[in-house]
Amino acid sequence: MEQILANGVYLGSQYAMIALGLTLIFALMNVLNFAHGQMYVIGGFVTYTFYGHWGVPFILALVMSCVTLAILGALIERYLFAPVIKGSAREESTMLLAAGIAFFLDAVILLVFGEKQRGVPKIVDGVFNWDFRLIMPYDRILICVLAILSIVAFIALMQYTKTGRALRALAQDRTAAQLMGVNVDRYSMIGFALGAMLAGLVGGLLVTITGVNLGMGGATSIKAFMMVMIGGAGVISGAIWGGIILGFMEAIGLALLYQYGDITYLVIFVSLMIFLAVRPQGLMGKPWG
Amino acid sequence: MSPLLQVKNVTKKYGGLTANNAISFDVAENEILSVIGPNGAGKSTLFKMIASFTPTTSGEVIYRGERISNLKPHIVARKGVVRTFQETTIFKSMTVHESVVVAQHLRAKASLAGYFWGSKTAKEDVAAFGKYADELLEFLGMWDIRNEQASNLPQGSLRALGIAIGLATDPKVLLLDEPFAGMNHDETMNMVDLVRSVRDERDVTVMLVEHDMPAVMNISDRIVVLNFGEKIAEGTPSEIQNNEKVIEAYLGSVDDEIGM
Amino acid sequence: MLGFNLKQLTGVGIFLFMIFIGVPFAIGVTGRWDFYFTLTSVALLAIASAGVWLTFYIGRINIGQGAFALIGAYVSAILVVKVGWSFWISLPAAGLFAAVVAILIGLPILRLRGVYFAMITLVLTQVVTLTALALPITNGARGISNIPLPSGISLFGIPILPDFVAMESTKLAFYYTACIIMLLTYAALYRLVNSRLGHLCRSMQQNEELASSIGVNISYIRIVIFAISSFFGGLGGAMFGSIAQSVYPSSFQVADSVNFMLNCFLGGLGYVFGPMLGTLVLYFGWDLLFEFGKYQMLIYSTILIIIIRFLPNGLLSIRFSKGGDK
Amino acid sequence: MQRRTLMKAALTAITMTALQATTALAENTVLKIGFVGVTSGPAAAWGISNQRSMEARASWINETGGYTIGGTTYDIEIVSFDDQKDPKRAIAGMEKMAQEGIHYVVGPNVDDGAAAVRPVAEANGIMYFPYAFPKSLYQAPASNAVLGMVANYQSGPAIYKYLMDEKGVKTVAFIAANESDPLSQRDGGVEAATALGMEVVSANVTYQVDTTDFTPVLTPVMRSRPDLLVLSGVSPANAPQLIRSARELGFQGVISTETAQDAGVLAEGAGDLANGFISVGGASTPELASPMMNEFVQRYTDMFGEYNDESNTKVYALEYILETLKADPSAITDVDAFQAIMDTFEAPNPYMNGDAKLRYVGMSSFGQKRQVSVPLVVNVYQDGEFKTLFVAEVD
Repeated sequence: MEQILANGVYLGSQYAMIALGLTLIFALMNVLNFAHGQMYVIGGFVTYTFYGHWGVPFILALVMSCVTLAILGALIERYLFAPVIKGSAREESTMLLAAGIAFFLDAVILLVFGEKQRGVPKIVDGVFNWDFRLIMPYDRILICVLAILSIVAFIALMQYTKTGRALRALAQDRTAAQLMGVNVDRYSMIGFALGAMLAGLVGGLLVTITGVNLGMGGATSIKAFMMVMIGGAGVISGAIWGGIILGFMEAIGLALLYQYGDITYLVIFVSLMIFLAVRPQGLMGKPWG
Repeated sequence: MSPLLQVKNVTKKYGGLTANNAISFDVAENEILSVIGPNGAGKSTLFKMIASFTPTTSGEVIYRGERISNLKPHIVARKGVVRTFQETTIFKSMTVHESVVVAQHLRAKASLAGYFWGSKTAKEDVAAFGKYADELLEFLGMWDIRNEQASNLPQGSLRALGIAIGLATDPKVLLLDEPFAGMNHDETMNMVDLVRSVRDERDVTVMLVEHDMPAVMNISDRIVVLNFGEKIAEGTPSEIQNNEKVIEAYLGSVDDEIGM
Repeated sequence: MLGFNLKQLTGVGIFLFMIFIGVPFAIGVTGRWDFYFTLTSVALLAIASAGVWLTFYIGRINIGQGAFALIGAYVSAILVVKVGWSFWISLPAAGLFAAVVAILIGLPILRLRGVYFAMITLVLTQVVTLTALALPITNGARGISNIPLPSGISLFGIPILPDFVAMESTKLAFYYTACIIMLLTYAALYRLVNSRLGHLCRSMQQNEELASSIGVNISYIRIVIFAISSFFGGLGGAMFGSIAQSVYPSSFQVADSVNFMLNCFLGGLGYVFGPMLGTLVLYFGWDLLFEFGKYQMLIYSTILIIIIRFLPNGLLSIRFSKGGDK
Repeated sequence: MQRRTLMKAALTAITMTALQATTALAENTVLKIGFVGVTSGPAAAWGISNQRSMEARASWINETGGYTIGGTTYDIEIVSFDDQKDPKRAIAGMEKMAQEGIHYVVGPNVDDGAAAVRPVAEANGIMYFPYAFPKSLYQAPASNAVLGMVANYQSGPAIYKYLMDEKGVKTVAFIAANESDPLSQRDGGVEAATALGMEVVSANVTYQVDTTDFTPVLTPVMRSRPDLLVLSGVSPANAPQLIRSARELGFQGVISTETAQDAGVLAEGAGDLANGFISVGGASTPELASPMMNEFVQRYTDMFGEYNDESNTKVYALEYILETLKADPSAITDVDAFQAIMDTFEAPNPYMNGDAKLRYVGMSSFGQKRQVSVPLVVNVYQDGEFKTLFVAEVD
């Protein structure tokens, strides 16, 4: 039981972080960013290159991941999403762009970082073992704490800074924000960069535990979508809840249904579908996102 | 003669909030009845319940002796009670003529498969729809803009388009949601004439929700006044103008209205 | 005639000539026999994409077509291998089964809109893949292989449908079959879009509330459209199973569902023939870039991004600045 | 208008380049060998190690003057097709090979692709060497597929037997990704272990390929306290994480797999925790590698910057094709001749020390010789490299 709880908290915190970036971008621009997972992978590879390969201190490598992704996100928003959103008749068209970017980043990752699974030296050694009732390696605990701190920092940023307030205004009502004097174009770019940066940050954090390979991108995006839908699209607290819920669903599902092996995820997916059918806007979403 | 439509003790609660509390009134055939009240009085919710866009918490709406509340909107529309919306609710990328043709769905005699295969009835339907749309647009004075895309229309024409779409369904009762909002005096007077001619020439009973008091007083046969979800008055325009409760309600809410 | 004008008839004529005579001729001259399969694939994927396009037409983003293609492939394979039906009968059966599944699943999920519907259909694709892995009738992880080629059907001794087993090369036969089914699909789609049902779909796409206030039974039409869409998906999937002579849980997966959707976007959501063109460009384009080796993906995605950057409303928006489907 | 012209120009340029890229290399006649496999996306590692080992070998041959078959010297050209792990694409790839006049193809890498290309390969006279294990691919009436490596139902029993005899292993648990290939391999492994008299204590636990945390997955497996944990069909990406999670959960027993792994990946992903991990490899461990193998590794590293130990098992298919063609030059265009000589073909194995032979096997598994005989080298990981545990033969 303790183990399931701990696994749930650990999975939930990392999932929540992945979902946060995605939901932020969705809230601001109504873009379902298919390339979010690829951004996460790039974050992992950047940290790998700096920390694992060149021996730069971990924290510095993590910062490099954030910076790289923030720049990448800003460029993508400025030169691709913004003009496409302006020019398209139906805003869903951005999905094609997002998918194209996902393919592109996949290709770049393969060419630059190669096809192999990469891992970095452990940042902390040792395993916390409470009488085999609760086993958790110290590096996982550390990453979990860092993830929770990042989430708290992000919420604080959104609540108490000028940028955060502008972003929230933008997410709530684009036109109204414009009327209130928010520079919509600029803050869209900042928001997108921030969302991409979150992906880079969580990629950099998790590379210390799971390693990184180019195949993780697509799968990560899909998981992030599910969390966002559970919580309600475009709602910050929803993303956090979605992450925690999916984390616990996995932890509990795997613990209870292990003897049925193949169907654990089937059960998770089907219950997700039933949940959404009953509550079409997720836990805390506005109807129709 | 029994009334055409009866609202009986209709109540709507959202969680702990009561939007409408035990509202009752009758609508006679061929009258123009307005529902007025300060902001948040529950007018729109009442309309939604009459058109079955939202279920009632308790109470019922009776039309020609049949309960029409808590059904599906398309079923209520089929019975002849049709609701129009405020100006943003239109078919944006259709032309005026196309919108009115589509809106004649209820007049269709052929089945969907019939349309697909192009049966004889379907062809007759299509011809009839086009003809009726022409006639209707002529009647509403919209002939000149029949080929405009709806999203390009000015506000006044959008309102007329909304009514055209509603009329195309051959309604017996037409529920108009703020038909005069945002119009200047001349536009409003044109619209008043239009609504009246709809009633006079097409035998349609009209219910409307409106803020514009002069227009309401001008157009209505009778008026129902809501405040905080309760019905506080009902009567002819002159009765309502002299009703203490109504004056109080409106005076009390003046601050709010300005505050908006 | 049939409400087509001369220009449209000429266009259709040229198109028919191109795919039934022009392409085989060009392949014969250039000797690029491998294009038969690629173009067959394009035709089959275009059928499934047509279904996705149709759900777009009622304002729903459908990332679940892979699920219905997989269902179709399995139904046809099971009917042929385990029950012994002729492939030609299993083909419509596969489509119908997919449609029935769509009705059952559609009832609860079609109430969802926007990204929520997109998401739930994406999850549906995974659910069907996982179900195929877990069920005994689908042979689980081992898939169904060694599916026989379509056998002939004759009525009163007159062959109606050819026997693929007896053929020297099935390439041309599959190509023609796929093209004919594709043409029927798009003819039906065109007809549907331009009939009253299509107009009702458009009214729903633009405003569901208003549509229901004019008496349109929106939930019924949603179900009908979703079923037709999935029927197309089932058809395409079943044909593929027959060409590959095998079906695995991974035969159609999330990537396929996403691609079906991208085909529609690329071609243009406003044009009936958009998904066909989109499929051609996306699928055939990949094959054409084969020579670039490890840069294939990079170039492919770059071109994709450039197209969407400058033609956000799809490829067909070049030619028809408005209303190409009318 | 301007936009359209621009696009047209760009498309023309691309098409032109595409057409030119096929022009030939050198003065020798060119012999094209195909590769159809996955070299992009999540499973890229499988196909890329495959493709690179072929390209490294081909450029080596060409550099040293070409390969002589029946008096003609050929330059070897590897024609690769990325099937994106999609069976539909794999068929297109095989069609492309037929188009290029290629009769010998390595790949596809996965079960569904290998099954899907069979009709095309058989119709066009292509012998193909998949890295997929379903027996139906190699049993009659299937005729054109040759298993390019040791199947898990062959290596599994050998490993389990060794561990029973040497390490006293009695109970075994299996864990597999929830995908066709790993699940099939798990089922094969369970069957083999049961046949050997081992007790299978857990075999139902699976994980999604996108799993990032294996602790919850492994916890119930660990509770069954097996002596041996088999990672069925594990991908090189998941192996280190699984090993790490199992060890961190306190697992003391042996961990093994029947797929090839890369030492570098294990070292980065699991470090010392991977010590003692048993996997199947080619012949690049120092004890076995011939000078030619060492040179191959060197050339591969020079060409692509980094070696991948998975390639050890993947160097053989090309060598088999060329050696068999040498044995009967008419087979270059005639697949029937190839199939005929497969029964008797034998040549020395250049990659391994000792008198190992290249020959076709598979009688006991498939009833016909449709498998290359590569030495079944079972490795154990120790401090960043593989050591040979034992070597066996497949019949």
